[in-house]
Amino acid sequence: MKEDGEPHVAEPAAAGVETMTYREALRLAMRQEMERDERVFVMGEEVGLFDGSYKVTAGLLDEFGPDRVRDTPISEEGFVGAGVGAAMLGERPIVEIMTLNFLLVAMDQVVNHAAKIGAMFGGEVRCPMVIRTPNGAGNQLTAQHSQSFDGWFAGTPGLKVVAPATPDDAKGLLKAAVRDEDPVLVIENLPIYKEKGEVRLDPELTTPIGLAAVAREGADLTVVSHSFATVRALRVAEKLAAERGVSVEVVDLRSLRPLDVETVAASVAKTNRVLCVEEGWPTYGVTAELAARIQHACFDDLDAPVERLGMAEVPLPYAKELELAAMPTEERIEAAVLRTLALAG
Amino acid sequence: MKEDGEPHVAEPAAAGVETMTYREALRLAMRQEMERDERVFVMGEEVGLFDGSYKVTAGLLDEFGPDRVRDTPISEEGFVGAGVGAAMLGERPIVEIMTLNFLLVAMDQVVNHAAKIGAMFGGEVRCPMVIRTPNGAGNQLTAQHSQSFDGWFAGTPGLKVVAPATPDDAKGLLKAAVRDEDPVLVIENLPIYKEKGEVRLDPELTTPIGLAAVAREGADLTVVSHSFATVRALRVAEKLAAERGVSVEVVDLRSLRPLDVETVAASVAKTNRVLCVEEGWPTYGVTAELAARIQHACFDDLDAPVERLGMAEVPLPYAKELELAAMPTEERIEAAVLRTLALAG
Amino acid sequence: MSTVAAPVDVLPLYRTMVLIRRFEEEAERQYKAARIGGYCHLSSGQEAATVGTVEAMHADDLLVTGYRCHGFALARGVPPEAVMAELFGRRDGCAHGRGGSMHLLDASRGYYGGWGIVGGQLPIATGMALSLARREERRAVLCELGDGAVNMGAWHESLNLAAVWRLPIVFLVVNNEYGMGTSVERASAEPDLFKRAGAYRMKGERVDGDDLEAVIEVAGRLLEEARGERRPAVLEALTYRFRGHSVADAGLAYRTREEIAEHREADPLERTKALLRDRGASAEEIEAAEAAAAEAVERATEFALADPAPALDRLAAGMYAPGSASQFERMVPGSPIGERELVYGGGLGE
Amino acid sequence: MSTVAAPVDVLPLYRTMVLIRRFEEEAERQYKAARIGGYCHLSSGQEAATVGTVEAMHADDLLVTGYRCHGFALARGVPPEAVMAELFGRRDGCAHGRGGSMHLLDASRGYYGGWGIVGGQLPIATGMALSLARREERRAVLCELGDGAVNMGAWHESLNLAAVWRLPIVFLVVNNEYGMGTSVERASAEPDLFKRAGAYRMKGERVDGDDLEAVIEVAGRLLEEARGERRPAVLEALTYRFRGHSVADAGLAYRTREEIAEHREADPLERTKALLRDRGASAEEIEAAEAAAAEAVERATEFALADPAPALDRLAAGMYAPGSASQFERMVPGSPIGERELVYGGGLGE
Ligand SMILES: Cc1ncc(C[n+]2csc(CCOP(=O)(O)OP(=O)(O)O)c2C)c(N)n1
Ligand SMILES: Cc1ncc(C[n+]2csc(CCOP(=O)(O)OP(=O)(O)O)c2C)c(N)n1
Ligand SMILES: [Mg+2]
Ligand SMILES: [Mg+2]
Repeated sequence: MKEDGEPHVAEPAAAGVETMTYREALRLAMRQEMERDERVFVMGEEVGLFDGSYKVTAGLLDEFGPDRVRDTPISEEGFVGAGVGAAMLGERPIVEIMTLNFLLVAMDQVVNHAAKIGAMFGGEVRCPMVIRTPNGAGNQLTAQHSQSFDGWFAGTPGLKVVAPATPDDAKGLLKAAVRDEDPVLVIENLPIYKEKGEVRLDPELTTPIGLAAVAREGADLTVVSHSFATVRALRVAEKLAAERGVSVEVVDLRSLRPLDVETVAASVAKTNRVLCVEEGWPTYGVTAELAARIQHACFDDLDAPVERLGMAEVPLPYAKELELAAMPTEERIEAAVLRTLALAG
Repeated sequence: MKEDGEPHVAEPAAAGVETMTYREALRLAMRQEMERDERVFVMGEEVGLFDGSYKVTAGLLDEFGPDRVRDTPISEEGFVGAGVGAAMLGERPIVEIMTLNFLLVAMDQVVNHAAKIGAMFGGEVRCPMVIRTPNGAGNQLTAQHSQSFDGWFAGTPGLKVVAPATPDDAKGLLKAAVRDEDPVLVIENLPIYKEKGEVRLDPELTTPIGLAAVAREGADLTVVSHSFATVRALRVAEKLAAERGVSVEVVDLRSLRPLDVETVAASVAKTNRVLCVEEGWPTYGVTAELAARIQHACFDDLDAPVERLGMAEVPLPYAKELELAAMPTEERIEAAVLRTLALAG
Repeated sequence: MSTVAAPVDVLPLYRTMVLIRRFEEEAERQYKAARIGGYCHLSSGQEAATVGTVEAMHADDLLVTGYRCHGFALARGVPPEAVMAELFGRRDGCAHGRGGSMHLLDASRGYYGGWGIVGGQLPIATGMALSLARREERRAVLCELGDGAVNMGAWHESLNLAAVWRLPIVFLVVNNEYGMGTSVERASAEPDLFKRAGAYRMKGERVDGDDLEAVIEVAGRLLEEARGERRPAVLEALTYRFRGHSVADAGLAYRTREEIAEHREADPLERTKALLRDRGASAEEIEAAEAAAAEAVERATEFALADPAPALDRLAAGMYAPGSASQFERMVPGSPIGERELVYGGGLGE
Repeated sequence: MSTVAAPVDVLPLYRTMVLIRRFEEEAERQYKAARIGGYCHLSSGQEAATVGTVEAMHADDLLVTGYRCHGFALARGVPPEAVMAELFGRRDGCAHGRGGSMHLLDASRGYYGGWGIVGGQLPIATGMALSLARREERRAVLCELGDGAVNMGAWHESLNLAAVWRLPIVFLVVNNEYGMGTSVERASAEPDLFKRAGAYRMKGERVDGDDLEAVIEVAGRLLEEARGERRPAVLEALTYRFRGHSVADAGLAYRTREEIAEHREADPLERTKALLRDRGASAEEIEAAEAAAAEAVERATEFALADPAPALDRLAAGMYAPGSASQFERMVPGSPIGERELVYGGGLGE
């Protein structure tokens, strides 16, 4: 069903298909791109000797050596900027930030430098770099380590932002990001790393940037989400179909900038009801832009207001019970779906 | 008419009223608060000997001395964090950041520290600090110096964010921010500093945080805006009233977190048409949240989709003609108002 | 607490060191039993540096640390019950279950956390020193950080501010040889970290962090210079982390078992015990101290087990100061699903 | 360009120094005539440091600077026409009118900007040096910054990375005594800025930035060590900014007229002219050089005046790489008013 949303994607090639985790799919994408292109190198804290703090880069140091899998001091502003400079000279750096929370110390290099280069210098130079980092919460990592600032970057002209939900798109979008001539932020997610799925191995397959996917077809209501929220939404959709015969369509955004409003609007035009879900805080978040776009593009199609669900708007507390209460869990998504349907009469 | 939106505000007191610039009103607020409270001090680049790079703090060094009007090295992360630490011990620092663009290098201290303190430490300590900084564009300052990230901070639980549009509110909200027990970001604006208006001098008058104002009453359409966009909107409203008999109501948000959705919704329920305007990029911006709230709160009241207007989504170019084309000028706001009305009928 | 001059009474300090070791062994057990979650960073091997520097503080000095802070909290006198309850995420934890292992604090003892962003605590501690200076108080701030944190921009900006403004603060660099899996040599172009103080005309000293008395002496001297002469300083304490970076890290990918064994040979607990013997402490006294520490840990666990979880209807408590609820009243319409119940009804501004 | 060994031919360098002085005098006139907008930072008084360091670069070395960059662009050989047109915001400016005074560049001459965030260019220049090192090329990066920028965290992180990775880069600190209105002494705890290199075991040297030959000698030596031995370094050039911080600043609130007059006495242009005379240059030769510079500025202004403004229908040009337009096609529905015309129809991805 995934194919529905992505006409431009080539068919699975001879290379075949393999089931692997999201983490392994990212690693496969990096290995393939590094083999394909000398200019590609990975840089970040603990990506080498330590095998990556979340093990995404495990084994790459042995395979490609310390020049292409470069451990850095704890200096995000410094090495993100170093990625920008290397990219301006034509390299293809993949900079890993341990978690999105730490990108705050490098915000100036991303927003005020990487994003500005193309336009500010009149198109004379480009910045083809990739920044990979996980967002998300759920392991009691507390207020400073449980955030998702996805919308801040998606709201920055000059950047491209993708946030894959499946292992196949993790591979496809990371590869597309590496091959893109512009700075691309690849937002991963902590709990999603262990998720498994079929991955098309063909080293030439990429997932196009700017194209959403209808991850599940449905008739009664559309859930729009990205990254781990899509994984949750699909589970809820299955459960509601089985237990209540409710038919939920799930649109997986995959890219946040460019944002594929067309696919979202087409789905809402069909279901007339929509719930937007994100892992982060919804107010002034990704779902705010979704609601703004949907109410405009689907003004005459909506049977009910666009609803939003995300992390409760508090710095995430440590206590397990409190954290769980604040997260957009499957239970809360299910309740929100039913409420959105009820609202519709 | 301004009073309409703000029942809680005390009546102008004996102290009387004086016409002054927005810049002078901010200075008056700081002087009054520093006289009132020993714990209040101002800190930032060039706030003292240089009289402030935009002259907001002019004269305060002579009046209060170098300990309370403290020049800093160029180290935003350092002195914003220093403000956080001082506030945790009960001081009332007012930290000036030369322009909002430079807050990016201190993002981690604002978002991951100041905003977290109350909740993360279980309410055992607080962070009563103020950060003052202008956003905005329009003087050919180019891509790195012409930004408005208002929504990023307004989307951060733990922070409060205000953005006054008039000299009286500049005084009233800055004073409210200084007296507030939580971290408050006061977003000013470069072109607005020279705007003049009547200011109620009473040192005890403050503008409540979280309360919008109906800056102009109207019947045909509501424009929702904040900061300099409100100044532009009011001019357009007068022009349209005079030239075309179009009656535009202008809701000045004044606070972005808390966001006074009630006042906005009440206006839209009356006019049934709304245009949201901001100085920054609208996609994933402040107007996205406004549209999301309005389509929900006023689902049955809207005769047309919520419209948005802001800075064209490009890193702002230097050339005067290009910059002008990209800004939400009065011409563009006027056209957007007419378009929103047309759409409705 | 002792001033620099006074002779060190080692026995109670030894008891605190043992308390920290036993407390963290228990914390690891409870983590494996899933009663503690999140990141949990142990400081086994670093007890002398921890206890010695805190011992050198005055009662009214201020303490700010990173996330490897169990030992600092205990050394500063935070009740083991409150610390263990915090690790368990319970109501009576020192942060009421909202901070966890990385965000311990106790304002009543001048301990202002417990911070999780590497280097993030430095500007904040500097601002606290600025406040002390503005009030012309004869107090100092002790700000702990790791060897890996010295490469963050926040280190540079904070030290320059502290020096150019002459603030009463001592930056304690706990050099345990690694930042996660990265050795000091791989991370710092100047691996003699204390020498970096020179870039700010600041005094920098290095001490054997496993030598309790030496730590107390130099920390006491630097803190006194900070209090009396507003002379900020850097103190580098050389020590070693016996365990992995956190309980999730075996700690073997980047160092050899031999290296770890070698350091365990010189366990600061053993060194301090030997010191006690030289000072004529009896086996009974030493055993009594060890038993007291063990009992304190037991009591702490019992307390944490019995302590209730934070009230679920108070999710938003603490986020904003009392009185803020009324500011947020008008924000409710059209809000995302759940905000009404969880945030606006969750103790916001109370 | 000359290597370190070769004797310096001062006349063309003098001409370039005069060109910079006259060019910026003209820029100020045009600013007052409202043909130039935004921030406009002049470097009068700093010409020897500018021309000398650029002279020491090889043709294939790379240059990165802050926003006070007119002189560096001209010294690197960017045509005055392209620089003046950029200041005017015209189509044929070196950044096609999109960058302005602060964001000059010319990739064909290895000049990669022209950056406006204090310290922001340092990590980027460091990354360029990393790229040169990865490709094992015998080239170096010269990264200019001001005395005020040395207190930014980016300085610290960049120098540490350059040193720990042994990158071919020279950080040129143009110490003109002030960062806006703040003197070096008020901003830096170690006012001998070159000494800060020591915190990274990096070589740091200081030179009289108004002594053209001395600047060329030391810059040449440090750049050669960077190229040949991958030895990064800090070079502090002592000079003085005659004018205010920008044309909007009178530059008198924080310094005395006497101080300025004193420095004008030692104008590097006069010093270099004297040097020329000692070297036997004739009055005619010197006048010819000055006349050539003046003519070049005239031609630049004429060119800029005649150059058209950038096409209004190309607002989004350059923001994204060619081919990106198709990625954004599906983003159009429901977009804010004006996006269709200005952005999606404004050359996006072309
Ligand atoms: C800005 C930032 N980057 C990365 C991290 C992830 N991180 C947590 S601890 C750590 C290592 C710190 O090492 P060190 O300073 O030596 O302290 P130690 O853990 O040895 O006590 C890292 C990289 C973080 N918390 N903050
Ligand atoms: C991060 C940041 N903070 C503040 C500013 C505003 N600002 C522009 S130039 C300047 C002074 C820089 O002084 P210095 O580094 O000595 O360079 P100079 O102007 O003397 O050439 C400041 C504070 C900025 N551009 N970026
Ligand atoms: Mg360490
Ligand atoms: Mg300077």
